[in-house]
Amino acid sequence: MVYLALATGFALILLGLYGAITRRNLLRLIVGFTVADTGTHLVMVSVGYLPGRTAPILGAAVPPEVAALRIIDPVPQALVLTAIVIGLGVTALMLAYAWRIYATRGTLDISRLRQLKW
Amino acid sequence: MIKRAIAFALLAGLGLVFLALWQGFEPDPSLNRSALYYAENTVTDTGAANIVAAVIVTYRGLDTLGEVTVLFLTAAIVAMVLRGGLADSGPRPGRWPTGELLHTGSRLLVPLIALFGAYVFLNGHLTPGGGFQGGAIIASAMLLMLLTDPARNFSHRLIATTESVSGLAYVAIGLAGMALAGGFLDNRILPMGEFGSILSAGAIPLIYALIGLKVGAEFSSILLSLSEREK
Amino acid sequence: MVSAISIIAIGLGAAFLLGLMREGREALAHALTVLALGAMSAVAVGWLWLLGPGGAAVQEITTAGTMPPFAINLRVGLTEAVALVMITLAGLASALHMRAVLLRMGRRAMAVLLIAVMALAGIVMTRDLFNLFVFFELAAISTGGMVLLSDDEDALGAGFKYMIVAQIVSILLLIGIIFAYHATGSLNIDDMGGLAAMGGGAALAVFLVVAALVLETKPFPANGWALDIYQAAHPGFSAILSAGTGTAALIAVDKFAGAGGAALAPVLTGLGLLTFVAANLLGLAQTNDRRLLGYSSVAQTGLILAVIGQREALGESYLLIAGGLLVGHAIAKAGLFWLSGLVKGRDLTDWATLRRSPLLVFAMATFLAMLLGLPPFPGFYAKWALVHGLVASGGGALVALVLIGALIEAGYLLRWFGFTMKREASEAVASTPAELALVLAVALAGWGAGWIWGEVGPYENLLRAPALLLALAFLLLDWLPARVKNVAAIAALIGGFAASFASYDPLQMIFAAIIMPGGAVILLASFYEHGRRVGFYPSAMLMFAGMAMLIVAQSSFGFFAAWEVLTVGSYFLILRGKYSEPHALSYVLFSLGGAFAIMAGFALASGGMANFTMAALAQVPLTLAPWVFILLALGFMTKTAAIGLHIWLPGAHAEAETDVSPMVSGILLKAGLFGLMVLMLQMGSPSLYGVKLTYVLLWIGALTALIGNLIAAFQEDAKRLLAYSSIGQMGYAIFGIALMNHLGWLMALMFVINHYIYKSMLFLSVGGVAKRTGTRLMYKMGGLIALMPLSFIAVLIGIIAMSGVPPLSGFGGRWIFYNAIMESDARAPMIVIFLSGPIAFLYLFRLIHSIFLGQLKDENRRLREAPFWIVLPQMLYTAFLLVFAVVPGLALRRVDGYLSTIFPEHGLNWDGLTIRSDYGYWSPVSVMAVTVGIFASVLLLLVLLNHRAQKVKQFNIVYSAERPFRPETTHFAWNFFAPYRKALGFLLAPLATTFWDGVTGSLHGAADFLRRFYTGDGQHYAYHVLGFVLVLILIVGGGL
Amino acid sequence: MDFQWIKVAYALLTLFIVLNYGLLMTAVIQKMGARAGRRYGIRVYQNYIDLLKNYVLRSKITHGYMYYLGPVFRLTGGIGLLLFVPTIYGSEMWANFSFSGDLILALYFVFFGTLGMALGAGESGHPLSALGVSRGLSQVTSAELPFAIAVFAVALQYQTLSVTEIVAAQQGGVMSWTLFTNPFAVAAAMLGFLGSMMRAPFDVVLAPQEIPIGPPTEFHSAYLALLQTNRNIFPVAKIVIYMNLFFGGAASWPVFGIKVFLLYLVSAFVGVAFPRFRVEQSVRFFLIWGVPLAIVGLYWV
Repeated sequence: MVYLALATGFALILLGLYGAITRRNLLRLIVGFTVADTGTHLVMVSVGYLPGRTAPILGAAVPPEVAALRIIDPVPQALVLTAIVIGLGVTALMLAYAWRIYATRGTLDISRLRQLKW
Repeated sequence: MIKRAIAFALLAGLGLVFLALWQGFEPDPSLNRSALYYAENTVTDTGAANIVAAVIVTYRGLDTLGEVTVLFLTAAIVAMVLRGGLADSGPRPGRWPTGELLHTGSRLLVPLIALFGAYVFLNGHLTPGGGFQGGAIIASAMLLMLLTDPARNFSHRLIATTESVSGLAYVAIGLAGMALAGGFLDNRILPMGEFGSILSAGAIPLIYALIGLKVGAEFSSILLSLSEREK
Repeated sequence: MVSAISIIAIGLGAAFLLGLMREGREALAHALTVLALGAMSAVAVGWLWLLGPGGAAVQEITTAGTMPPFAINLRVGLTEAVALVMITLAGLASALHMRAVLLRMGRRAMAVLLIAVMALAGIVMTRDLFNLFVFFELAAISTGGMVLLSDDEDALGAGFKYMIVAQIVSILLLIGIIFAYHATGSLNIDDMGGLAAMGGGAALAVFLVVAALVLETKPFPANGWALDIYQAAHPGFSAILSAGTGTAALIAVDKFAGAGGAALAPVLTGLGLLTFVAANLLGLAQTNDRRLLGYSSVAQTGLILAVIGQREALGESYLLIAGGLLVGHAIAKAGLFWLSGLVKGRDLTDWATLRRSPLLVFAMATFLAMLLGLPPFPGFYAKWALVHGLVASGGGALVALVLIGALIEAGYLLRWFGFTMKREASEAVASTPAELALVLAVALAGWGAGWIWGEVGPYENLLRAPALLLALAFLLLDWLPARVKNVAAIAALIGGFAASFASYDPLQMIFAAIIMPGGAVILLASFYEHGRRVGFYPSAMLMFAGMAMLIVAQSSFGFFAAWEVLTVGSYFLILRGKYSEPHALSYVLFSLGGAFAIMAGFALASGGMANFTMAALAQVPLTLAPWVFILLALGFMTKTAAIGLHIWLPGAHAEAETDVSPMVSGILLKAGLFGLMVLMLQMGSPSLYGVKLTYVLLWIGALTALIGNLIAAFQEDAKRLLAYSSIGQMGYAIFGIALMNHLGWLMALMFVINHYIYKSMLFLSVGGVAKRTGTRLMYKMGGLIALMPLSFIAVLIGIIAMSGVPPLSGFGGRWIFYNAIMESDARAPMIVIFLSGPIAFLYLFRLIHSIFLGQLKDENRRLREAPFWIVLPQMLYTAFLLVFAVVPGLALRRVDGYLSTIFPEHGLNWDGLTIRSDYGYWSPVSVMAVTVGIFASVLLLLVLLNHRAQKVKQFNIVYSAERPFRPETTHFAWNFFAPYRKALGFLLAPLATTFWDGVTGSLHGAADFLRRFYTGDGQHYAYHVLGFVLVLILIVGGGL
Repeated sequence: MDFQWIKVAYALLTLFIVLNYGLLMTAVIQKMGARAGRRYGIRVYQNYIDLLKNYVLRSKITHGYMYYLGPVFRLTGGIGLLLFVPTIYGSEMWANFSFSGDLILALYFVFFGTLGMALGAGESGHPLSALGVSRGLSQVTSAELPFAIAVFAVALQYQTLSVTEIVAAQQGGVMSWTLFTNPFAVAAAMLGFLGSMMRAPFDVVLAPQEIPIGPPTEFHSAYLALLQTNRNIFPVAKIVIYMNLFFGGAASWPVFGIKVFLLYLVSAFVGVAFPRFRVEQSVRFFLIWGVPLAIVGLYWV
């Protein structure tokens, strides 16, 4: 189960990156990165998963005294939350860039953004 | 073609790295020391029932502050980017008016959604959810309104003020932690309250509320900026 | 002191506060931004003060009231404090610099700037790996925002490419972080030590984190995006990117380096050096100023990365080195980026517009000197310590790479400086006083940093050296008229000599005499210049200060520092010539190359010790001695322009200003001789593979003399002729020293004095003539004897003295020379030096004939004698030569006595008026008396016979029964020694020039070819990054 | 060493002897050359007539100071060279002013006259003078090479730079002359000697047979007289050096007369037998033949 999730995550990263580095259209490229980001998040969550345990929320189901034996690792979950938000921010920024590039250059083809080189 | 082949080769290489990671991975049999610490001490340290919330808001509060800042930053930059392009955007063709169903539905739903969002971030320290989730839900209300009436004018000022005031308050709470409790973003500046109740866990609900407002405002701001491009 | 975390709080608070502001209150918003950055800087500076001079303990800052690793913690030690100061100050200064654009873009842009600075500060302080990621992302996103401030449309593309790369890096980083957490159960960097050794994915995790962090330092070749950003972004932001982001990334690598274990060190070193050399190489081909600065930034960051890799090897000097390089780089690069904001055009040659403002030139020179690690800036101490440290740990090859990279960097940076000083300048820079003040403040900060590094390092603080301070004082006097400054300069030289007169030993005395009083005499000629002559006096005094420091230097560090000082001063001086741009460049590159050889030599000799006295050169172990000797001798011989290393000299000396040529020829060349003498004094003559190295020097000296003289004979340009003659003369001097006997040294020392006198004199005369005729081509002159008799007399006396014809003092040198070689067994080089002897007559005669004799040209008929102030020193020299001819005992006897303490045997005996050696004798007074007696008698006879002779007109000559009327066709001057050229022209093949042209040509070719790698396509950059990671993993594979 | 004024008188006497000897010898040798060419040749006293004639001629012309001083330099060079070298071995009286310096002084004093003459000729402004100087300097400097190296070989051989001591070392029979102890050095030096004598085949500098060319082109009357005087002293002075260095010196005036005559005859003989070299040819000649010989001589020691 964990392994499957992990593998899926890695696969998503590779898939997303493949899109991101082969597609010329900026929007598709951004979608590629989004997929890769998702894969990354999946990997992170999987790493924190302990088989047979429950979410790290205390209460009636998991009294604080037995928490150590019942819950999964809360840290990756916290990290993933942060990572998701950051990924969102970057995606928004890239989209804004894409829009602006389209507005000024009239193209969404990344290979036509080669004015700066060498 | 060559390009694809190169991309393929590179990703295959990266895949090998991932394969090695995958093969070497073994789930922990028990909690590692950090997780163990959180499992055992969250309640006494912070009084929060949702350990993830405690980790996010308190233990890794600096991350979260940064995270909020990321959204703030993105909102600011997106506004900058899109505003900079005003001159280029010519008149756009008019739109079809939105349907009656959507109109009426949104009148009903928007307050509910907003209320739900507030619930989610106010209970973040007790149940799954929190400021980000709540904020996102609030922003979805915003989205709904935008869909209903793209031409509608929203008060940028209000959004910006909400965004900034909550951000400032967040920083102020962080500094208060230094002055009154154990360090920056220490939640124990407020009474711990009774475990499991809504007014517990020190400053966590307050911070989550601020985050919720801020995130909601920031998402709204981004959506607004994007949609105004469409006008 | 408030906690350092308030830097983050202030930044964020201010950014949020900006959100509250109304549109249209941009000025207020900017004030708030500046205020916040000021407060952040104040906190950073405060902590630096507490941790540095205050000696406070490292500050651990916990958050959330919980101990690490369970909550995020921050740390501020000395390193962090330095980085924080640089980041916050760079932010503050950029906010001021970018005022106009920030006002235009509004409060959001200011918020982005604040967050960028805050994020960089966070990267520096945090000890939590994931928190590091968050701050990196903040920095990346704000970079994406700041790029938009640029007016350059291409900035959009650059920003997008940057984000592509940033995405990939962040994915790698996240995967690495989560697996590192999985392995250690902690996110705290302090818990990661030795992580690589743990099983599971730990090694790979470490690798991914390291790869991501290293990618943030923009390593070659995965750095195309960075270069595009540098080129396109607003220079104010590029300053932050270079000074701040680079610093933060390096600190991050430094923090995490412990996790990688020992295997990581060589990888970092290798990557760093690869980046350093490659980026510098590619920099050679750049013409866009900001892209050039980008390449340079990348290179410098690479160097520091390499230093981080060598942390263990460098031991306690690590901080001094890394910090020195980092601070020097940050200040200089930020300053240059801000300067580039003042320059309109983007081509390097457009910087000529700076020239109108001496203050800006001063700033630029300061920045370039800091980048190149010249004294007295931090990079100088750092480079010295680095080379010593590397040598001590057996990293000789690394030293070679560092020095080669540095030399290439010097190549393009100083070429750029040459453009600035010499190219066509359009209108002056339109800079507001605030912008000017900012750039100047940064430059002064550079000097301040130099002072600090001098104080904290284990070496002497150069900014405490009186000679250097005196020279720098002339910077402050530069607003005065040239003549006032000239008086001050002469007074300073004479005063300096008088002050230290008593402490010199005779060897030092000879050099001191030609440096200080000798320099003062040449400076007399400078009185002819009117106006302010901005820049001349600081440069000249810098050179003199370097020379004065050189001869009294006790430690290898002091010696090297003095060497660099005199190189820098003379470079600026030579660059002043009208057409000297390429020549000054080749001069300074050869000099720096030589200096690097010297530095490497000293490092090798000292075995890495920080304080190494010159006298300790004598104790260098036998296995090392020859190599030390070779390196040092090579360095010194670049200055004396020995064969093969000589190609810089003719241009540099010929194109220099009239009063500069004698300084650089008469005085500066002696620095190399002094070095060689000190070297042999201490080390004697080591052998390598059974060959005595001084024997090699004999050959070098002899060949230099031959080629120098021969080429001089074929010059049409009078000053080039003198310049080649200097090469030949230095060959003689090297030969003399390399003989390693009493008389050889005596000859060399006499040469030091004689060459100073007659070369200064000849350069002044020729310079005066060139000034009047407006050309240096001799065949365009002719017949000037009647118009410029004093100059003629000076040249006449000069060439008689120089050719060694009795009865003038030059003969003394020859006489000692022959006696000296009588003792030597080395006959083959002796033959070569014999061959070169008579050739001197050829060029000397040509000099006087083509200029002063023969037919006067029509356009020259109205010329006057050279200006009084140029003639005056010539007359002083003439008088001195005549006196010295009769009583060479003036200096000779004392020196002879001194040399007896070094070479007790085969000295001279002083027998009344006659000087005796083991082989022969010489009585200067008798020679003079007899010659004068005969001459007077014969003259009397002629006057008796011919006393009514009248001067006839110009063309009254026997000319195949015709009266020629065209002086151009009648003046036999061009290609004067045609038969000689026919017979020996094959020796003139410019092998050395061809060789060095080939070296520079292939470097440029390689640069131009290799840089096409950066295609400008964002996806290609992504390939580079992925490829970089994979190759790295292949390399590290075994190690981790 | 105290200076005695009587030395001036001895010097003048030496000068007188050498001048007359030179005048006669050159005439004799010229006559011999003419006879060899089946011509009658000049009268033996012809040189006296020429010299006197030129001394008596008055000129009102000068091209400038250096022009005026040129011949003075030239003659001073010749006389000085003669007087700085001991003429007769073993005689304090005929050692003249050799206490002023050793062999090196003599070697370098040669250039005193050359330089002055070249300067004087240069100021005359005549292109052919300058041309001659160019040729002359090119040729003399390359002819000087084998000579200088050979001289140095000799100095090394005898471990002294003092002419007197070099001669002293060659006493005791013909076989102890340098000619036999170091034949290569002597051969090289003799090649240099030919070059510096400005006689055929190395006489393109002056090219006396054609239109006036060479440094003396513009010199006439008294100027020329000084040059002519020098032309009779300078070669003898030079031969004296050769004689002292390579041929055992001369212990008395008769020996002096014979040795100088024979040495001079060598150059004359070569001149008759060989065609004229262009300058670049002679430069190459000295480098290809003279220098290697000299080097062998140097290593011979």
